Amino acid sequence: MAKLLYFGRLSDLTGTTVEVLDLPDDIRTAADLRDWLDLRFEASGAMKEPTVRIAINNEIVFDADPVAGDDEIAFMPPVGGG
Amino acid sequence: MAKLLYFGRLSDLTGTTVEVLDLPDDIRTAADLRDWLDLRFEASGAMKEPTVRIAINNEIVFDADPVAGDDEIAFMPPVGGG
Amino acid sequence: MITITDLPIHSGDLLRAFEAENAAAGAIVTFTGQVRPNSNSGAVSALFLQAYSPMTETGIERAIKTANAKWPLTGVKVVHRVGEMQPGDTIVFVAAASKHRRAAFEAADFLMDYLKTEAVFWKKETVADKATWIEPRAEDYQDARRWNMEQAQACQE
Amino acid sequence: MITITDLPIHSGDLLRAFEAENAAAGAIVTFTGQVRPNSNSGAVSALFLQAYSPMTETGIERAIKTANAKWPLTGVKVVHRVGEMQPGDTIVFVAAASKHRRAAFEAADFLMDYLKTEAVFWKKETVADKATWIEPRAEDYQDARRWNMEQAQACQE
Repeated sequence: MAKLLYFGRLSDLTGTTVEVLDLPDDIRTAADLRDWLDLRFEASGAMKEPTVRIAINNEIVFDADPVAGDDEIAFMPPVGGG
Repeated sequence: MAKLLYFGRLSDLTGTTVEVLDLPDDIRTAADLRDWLDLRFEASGAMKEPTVRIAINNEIVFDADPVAGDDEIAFMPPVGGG
Repeated sequence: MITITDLPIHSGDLLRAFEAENAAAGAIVTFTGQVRPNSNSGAVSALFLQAYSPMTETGIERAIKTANAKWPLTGVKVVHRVGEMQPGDTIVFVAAASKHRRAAFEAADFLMDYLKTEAVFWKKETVADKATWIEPRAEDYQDARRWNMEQAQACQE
Repeated sequence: MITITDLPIHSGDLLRAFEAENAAAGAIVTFTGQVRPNSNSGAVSALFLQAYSPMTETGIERAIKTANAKWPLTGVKVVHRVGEMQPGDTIVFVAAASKHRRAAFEAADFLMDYLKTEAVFWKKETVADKATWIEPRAEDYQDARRWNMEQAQACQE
């Protein structure tokens, strides 16, 4: 099971901050996951914005990087504290 | 009577931080006072250094400015706190 | 060195402790960030801060490491609040100690720029019962660029 | 706003009070200067600070006025110690509050440069039983020139 985390404004869009699920077999890369989730949440491209970074197991990854079925995958809109 | 104040390193030279005295009649300006005190304390020019500023009654003055017999006159080497 | 907490931050107590730890430093600079009662859209009733541990902590650790490489510091402290806050509450406290006052000022300033634009936090502001997620302003990114953050980021990779 | 005192300075308490007075500011920067245990000439056993009232106070007041004209500040506090001090003792505490963090940083930095090079104080340092009067370093004057202090001085006249 993969653990998906949606931070900031993305949690409003997905209606949750975290979900645990089995990823479809045809999802191999971070880009595949963006496409699939964008459709699934009817996000009109919000999951595919370049300013939304993806972290897999606490490391920022590129869109071409692979995702595995037991990863913790975070969708991170622009960050900033203080 | 004039009140003379010697700050910082000048108090080591004069041996006091303050003295009250009658100024000689021929002292008309801040420059005259510098010359007189430099001789009086054998200060070898220390009272005449341009970095030593003079304040009369709490205002910085120029060497050509007048001094009066009842002024409070401070000799101020370079300042700095913090 | 780094604390992420959902409890109130007391800067005065933190400064006293930091001074005791850095009594020989000479120069200490602190920054306190508070929830402002007003934003561009009106009176703020609440601010919510979200972090993602341990990414938030490791990112701040790297920024402190960068600061230590850039300036001769004797100590650094970063305390950041998460969760629900009200106007006037302290969001962040940063302290930097150095023998040199310029180094202490610049390191605190640098760390704040990092926290504003790079640290892994998300902020939601409530104005008139309407909650909005706030992302860094152009001004924040501009401030951060003064330090050549690309280089700082490169160090993080 | 300005305190010249021969009693110990407690920065933590001062910061807590300043924050309470400036709870709506958003950004607060403080600087604490401490007596360093070492100078170029060796281990420091004591530092003596001398002021000349009211020139010292009026000079600092003018510097605060200049800071208020340069930056949008909601509050400023300057506490400076005089008399005998030991290593680790706090010599000076400066706080600046603003809606904008850059303004708070720059105002605190500016006030420290003023205090180091223009404020009416004299410092005597004791190293191995030898007391020496300390005057500002070239570095201090250089820091101060960043703010175009000539202009600040002109404002004071």
